Amino acid sequence: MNPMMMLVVILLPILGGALVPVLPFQKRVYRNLYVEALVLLNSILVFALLWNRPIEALDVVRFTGNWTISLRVDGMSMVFGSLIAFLWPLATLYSFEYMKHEQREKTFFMFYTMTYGVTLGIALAEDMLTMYFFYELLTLVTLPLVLHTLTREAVLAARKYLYYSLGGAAFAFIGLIFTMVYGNTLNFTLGGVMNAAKIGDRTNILLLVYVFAFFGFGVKAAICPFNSWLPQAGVAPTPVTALLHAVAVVKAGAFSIIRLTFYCFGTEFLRGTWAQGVVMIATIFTIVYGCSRAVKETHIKRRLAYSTISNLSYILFGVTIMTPLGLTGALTHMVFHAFMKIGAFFCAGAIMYKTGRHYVHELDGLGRKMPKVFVIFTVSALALMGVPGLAGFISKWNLAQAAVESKHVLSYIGIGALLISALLTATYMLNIVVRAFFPKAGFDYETIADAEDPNWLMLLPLTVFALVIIVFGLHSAPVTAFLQEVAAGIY
Amino acid sequence: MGANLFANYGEAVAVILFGIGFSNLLLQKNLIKKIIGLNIMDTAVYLFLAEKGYIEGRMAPIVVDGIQSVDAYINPIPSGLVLTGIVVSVSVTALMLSLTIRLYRRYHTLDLDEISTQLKKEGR
Amino acid sequence: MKETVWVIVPVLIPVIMGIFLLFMKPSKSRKTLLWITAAGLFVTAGLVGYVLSLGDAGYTLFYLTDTLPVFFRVDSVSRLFVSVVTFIWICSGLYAFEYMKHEENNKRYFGFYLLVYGILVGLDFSGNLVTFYMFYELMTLLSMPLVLHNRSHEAVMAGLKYLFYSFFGAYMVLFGIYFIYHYANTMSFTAGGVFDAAVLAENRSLLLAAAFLMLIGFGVKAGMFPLHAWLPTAHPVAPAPASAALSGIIVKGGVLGIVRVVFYIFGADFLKGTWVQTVWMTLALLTVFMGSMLAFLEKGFKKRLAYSTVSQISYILFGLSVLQPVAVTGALLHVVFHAIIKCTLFLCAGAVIYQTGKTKVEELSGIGKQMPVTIWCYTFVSLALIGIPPTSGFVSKWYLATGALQSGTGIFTWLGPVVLLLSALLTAGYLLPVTVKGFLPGNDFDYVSLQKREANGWMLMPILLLTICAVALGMFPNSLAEFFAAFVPQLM
Amino acid sequence: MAFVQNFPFFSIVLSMFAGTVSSVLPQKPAKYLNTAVICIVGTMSAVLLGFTLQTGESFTYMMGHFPAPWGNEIRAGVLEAAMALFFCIIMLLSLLGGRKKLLGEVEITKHNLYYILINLLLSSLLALIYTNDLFTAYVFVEINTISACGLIMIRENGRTIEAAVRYMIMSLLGSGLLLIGICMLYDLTGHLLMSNIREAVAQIVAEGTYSMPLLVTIALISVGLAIKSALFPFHSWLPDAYGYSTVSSAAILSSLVSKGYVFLLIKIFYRVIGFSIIRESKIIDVLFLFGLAGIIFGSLSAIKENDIRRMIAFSSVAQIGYIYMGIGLGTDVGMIASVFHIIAHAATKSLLFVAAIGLTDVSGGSRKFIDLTGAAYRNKVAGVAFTVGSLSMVGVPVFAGFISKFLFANAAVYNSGKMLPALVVLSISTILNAIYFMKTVIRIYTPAKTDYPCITWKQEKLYAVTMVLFMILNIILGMGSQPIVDLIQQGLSTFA
Repeated sequence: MNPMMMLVVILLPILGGALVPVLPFQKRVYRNLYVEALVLLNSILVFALLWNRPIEALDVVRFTGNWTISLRVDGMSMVFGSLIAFLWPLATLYSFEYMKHEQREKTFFMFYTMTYGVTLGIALAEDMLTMYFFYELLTLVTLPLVLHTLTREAVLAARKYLYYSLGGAAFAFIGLIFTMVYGNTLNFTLGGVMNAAKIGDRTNILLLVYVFAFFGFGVKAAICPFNSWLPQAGVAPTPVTALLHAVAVVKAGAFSIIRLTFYCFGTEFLRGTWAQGVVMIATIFTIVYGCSRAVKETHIKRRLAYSTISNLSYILFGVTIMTPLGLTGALTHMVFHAFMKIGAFFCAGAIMYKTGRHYVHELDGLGRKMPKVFVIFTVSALALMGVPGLAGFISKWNLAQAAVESKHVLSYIGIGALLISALLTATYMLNIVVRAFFPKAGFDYETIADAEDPNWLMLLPLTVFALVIIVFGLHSAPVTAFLQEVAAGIY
Repeated sequence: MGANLFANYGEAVAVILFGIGFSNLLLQKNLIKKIIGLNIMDTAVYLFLAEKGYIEGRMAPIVVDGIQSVDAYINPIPSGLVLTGIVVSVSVTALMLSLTIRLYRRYHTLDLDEISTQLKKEGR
Repeated sequence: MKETVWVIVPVLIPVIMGIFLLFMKPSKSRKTLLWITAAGLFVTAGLVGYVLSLGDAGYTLFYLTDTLPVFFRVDSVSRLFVSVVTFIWICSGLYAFEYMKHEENNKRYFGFYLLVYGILVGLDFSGNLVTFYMFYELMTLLSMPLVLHNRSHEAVMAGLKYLFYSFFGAYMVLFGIYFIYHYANTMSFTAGGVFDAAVLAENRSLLLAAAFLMLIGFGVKAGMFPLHAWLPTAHPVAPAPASAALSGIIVKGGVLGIVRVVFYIFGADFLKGTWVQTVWMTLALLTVFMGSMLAFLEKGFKKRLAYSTVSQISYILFGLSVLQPVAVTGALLHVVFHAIIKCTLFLCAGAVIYQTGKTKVEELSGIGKQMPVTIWCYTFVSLALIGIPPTSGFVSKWYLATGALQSGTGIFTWLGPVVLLLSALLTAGYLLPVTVKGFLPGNDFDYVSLQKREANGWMLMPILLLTICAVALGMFPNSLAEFFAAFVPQLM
Repeated sequence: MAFVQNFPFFSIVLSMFAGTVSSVLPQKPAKYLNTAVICIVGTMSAVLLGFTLQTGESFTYMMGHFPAPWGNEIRAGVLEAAMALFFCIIMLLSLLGGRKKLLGEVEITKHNLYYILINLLLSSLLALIYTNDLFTAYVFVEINTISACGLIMIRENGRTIEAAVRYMIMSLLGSGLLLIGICMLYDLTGHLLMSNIREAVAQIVAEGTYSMPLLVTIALISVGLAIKSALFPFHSWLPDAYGYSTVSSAAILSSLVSKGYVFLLIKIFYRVIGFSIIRESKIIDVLFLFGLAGIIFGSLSAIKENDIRRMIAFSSVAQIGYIYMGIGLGTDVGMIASVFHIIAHAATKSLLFVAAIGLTDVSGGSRKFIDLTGAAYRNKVAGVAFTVGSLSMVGVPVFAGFISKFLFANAAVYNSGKMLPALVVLSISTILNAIYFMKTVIRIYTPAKTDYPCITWKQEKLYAVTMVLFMILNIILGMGSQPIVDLIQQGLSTFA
């Protein structure tokens, strides 16, 4: 397929999104149709692009020197790109319904659609610089979405989000510079581009820089201690929290870390160094920390946000094992967690939208009134806990296998952390489920008479996610196989 | 070292003067004193230049009775520099003084810190 | 082993029917509900019987990942457990028909009851560790609604406690599974273990740790000290038939897990004489003693029975931990007997509560006059549990004791039996008072006000049936004994 | 000798002459004259740039009839021409942007004086860029100072005068040091023409005599110029001077005047002392340290600031810090980065100042953040422009700031000793910049119920056009930086 397509799929949503406030739509419906059509078309293009992908790269802009903005499709891009392309149309569908009770829909959909393009940019970036470029852009286009409600908390959250992300990028930037200077090339190559001759005796500095860059990108992946922006960003409308702060943005962070670790510094260079120890400890700690905070949290979305924090660190943990298996595990969890968490978030959103309840202790008995939503929520909850037969089990399984196989003491501890967090996950997810389905005796359903399942716009995505979770849980072999090949660098 | 100092005492004096002037310009609160410091500083520089330019037992390169050999004259360039410098410093001093007058008219004081406190009071 | 899809049918049928019940319209009359339940129970029982008759059958359903089959296999242990399950489930199911009248939400109760039945069958038929784990988790999840059925605050709290303890255990198990998967040749249960001796020797300490974690993990379900606390909380709050099922069967899930891990994954020889075995034995004995002690001190009737479960299950665990054929036989016998006995006890307690609403032991004076049949049954099974010959409990304990004495496990050879005896005395101490008080309330008791409150047939029949089994199996244990003698030795 | 080679001299003289003329002109003609002059000078420098690029080397231009080493010389090369051109552009844009404001802030009778000062400033800047003679440099430094001071105080109020006085005092200290430095250099070498001094210095160093005096001289000169270009901690005068003078002055001062001094310093380092010798001396380490300190403290005090103009002014302190950090790295790459940052920062900072004024105007003239809430909706152009400027300052790709950040980081890596401090400070300062600039951006985009008037671009076409031009310039610098970098490289190579 023509390499230009890569540019097209990035620009189409950005420009099309920018048009949203400009175009004169008579009715809401027309605008929704336009947006949905745009997103859908783009997703189709993306899949077309990924399935028969152009081999050669595409140089878009020439910055200074030979540092260019250039795009290329490799295995990782296929994984992340297809994930995004699959989720976006569904999420958009959902947000049509949800955004009814929010103001300033036009601006929302404008940036929402633009974000699609930018995220694809990250997925398709051929080299570090390009990725960094889109990474910064991502921060900027998502800012208005966090800011959307323009309440005081929103502003504070947006500020924090901004400072954290830009600050992180600043440290990631150091990593970029070093790969530039000490690497043979800036293009991503599995196994790393570091040039031993150039490095000489500067190994330790380079490791330090790796740690800097790791945490720099880690900010977006909400690694402790840089995670506090994520729960706060929950003030954004649910589609944003669900798609961006459970999938696109945060996964972009994880994705960048994968790129950094496997495609720039290279695992041979890193494995067994103190740097690996440091980052691993950080991830393990975050896994546990996120969950325990989630248990304490009573606001549904914030609780889910904390759970996202810990789940992201599953991915990062898989990365820090720094073996192909580890990468496979990380990728599996990256994909599966996307579905589980977006499902959970959308359920939470549906609940808020329908009942206006935001706190866990307000959910008593809703299970009977909104059965579909809560069944789906239960599915994703169980999946997050890693109950066998659901997607979560598979990804955890792969991670744990990688950890066992790596024979690294820390990774054994990591397995422990995974399980502890699984237990905590059970604690904070199931207690919602139990509340909803088994309210205290003598609970009168009159108080929630108004509650009901939302309409198809919301239910369709939810159902799809639930199905995907179950299907992957029962029959994950093809996906895992593909991811293994990606991790092995076949694509 | 000491010998050197004594040998070209002129430069030594100039540098000391420069120091005095500099510290005055820097440390004095009173604007007028600052300006005086400025002038001392400049003067020190001229002294320095003059010292450089002057050579024992020669005269200014002014032709009265036919041109003599070059080594009869002193080096004229420093004197030129001094002149230029004087011009510059005069203009600068004038500017400073005018500013000072303005400030004094406004705030009836020559103390810069005092003035800034008053400005804070004005709160603009 | 022959592949046949029949293996999963008895798993699916009750699950489907259970789900059907759950989503059935509430308007449907209670009668239809009961009919469907009964149908579910008996059809499944029949299917189970058929599958057992097939002999060594197995079936691979599908693959979770390319290396993780969901695989069912019917072997001796499966046979043993599944028959116990079926028997108990039918009894307490029928009993529930009557009992559940004074509880609401029967639909949900019976729905989950059937679901759990299916899951248990699946658990017993699981052919490899992952499948087993899968059903184990499902069992926990689905049996929770039975615990918190009457949704009182304490019930819900108990349910959650049950849930989190079980998951804690489950995840310890999972930890082990991860390592096993990496080092073992296969995940499917093979008598005598699935490891190469070389691998075992190489990663000895690591695998021992894994084994230990898995023991503790399953021990949670089996109410083994130190993670037994959920059991006395969860069992009493459930409706009587549910607690009967829980105490009789669900806890055995943990036992089954331990059997599978020890004899079918690691192999007895690997654990023999290691620190793991020692710790395990100590914990078991500790639990035996502590359980009965607590039961002795407990006032609430059902809660007392729950504590007794704690101690009785640890008899079984002790028997297994000795890793000696006779003891293991004893343990497995005790699995059967304890299931029957404890089920009966709870059903009796249920009957008492149902008829008189009395839940404390000291309120029960004169109860024997009111509902003689129930209390007689109670007395008989109590004797069985204490282990008075010729009742069943005696047989199993005899095997356990002899096994322990022959095991040659240091001090445990004599310490084990001693503790067992001690706990037997305590058992007598906490079970018989009911009988004594019940029949001989003393002179100050007024016989005037008291009238017959005997439970009706639906409740009595299961109780009687179970009691008869409890006693009869004790008198004629040979058939069972032979059955065990057939396969227990190959486990070692 | 080609006719083009007269252009440097012409441009200097032309602007100076224009200054003297406009003293007798009324406001409007003065304005037009000034604009015309700037344009002409701009075009001349452009042509010159083309010429030098073509020939590829620099040339010296003898003033009067005395050849070196007596006469006075002008020297023009690629870099000089480029700088001149760029300075003209910035100056023009800043003036256009601030024109409306000027009417409000300076009474009409004084406008021609304002333009006198501008013209003088321009000429002095050009002289600083072109001159090949140290003493001439000194003289024009003073002229520069005086006219800058005039630009500050032309807006009549206490603040500005006080600021002007502080500014004068500081820069007089600076120029005093510079002067004595120059004199000592003359004493050491006996020359005033840069090229000749360079030979002499090389000789001295070769003989190894007078190493101490040479060091002192270098120190004096660099410190003098550092003070004049407001390197931390000599920046006390800066916030008031930039914060309260009329906007064009602020823009010009922050983006051109201080940069002129820095450029002179770079020139002295390369063409007078010789960069190799500088590298040996400990001076640049000191500059490096002060640069770092400046970056951090400048940003910190900017964060504390609650007045948008002063905030921008403080950020200038940080940016100057960047430039000195680049110089302090003591590598050619570092120097290239610094020169590029001179350009990038000049473009961005003037943009910010002018945009800020647009925002404050629609907020009742108040510069407090609280009043600025939602200003970006009231004046869209200014809002967008300010956002662009901020992003560039934070160093987001596609904007000028990113490239200079990029070049700095790149340069830092090549100096293993100073690598880590430089990089870490770079990152930290990015965060700090993000904090105070993005805070402002979010603030101005937060809608608020106010009765302030809205301004569409139609009402202020000139302003809008200027803003757009500024943004375009910024993005050009961000995207097509390669030619500029090459050009700087070439220029520096001809310096040495």
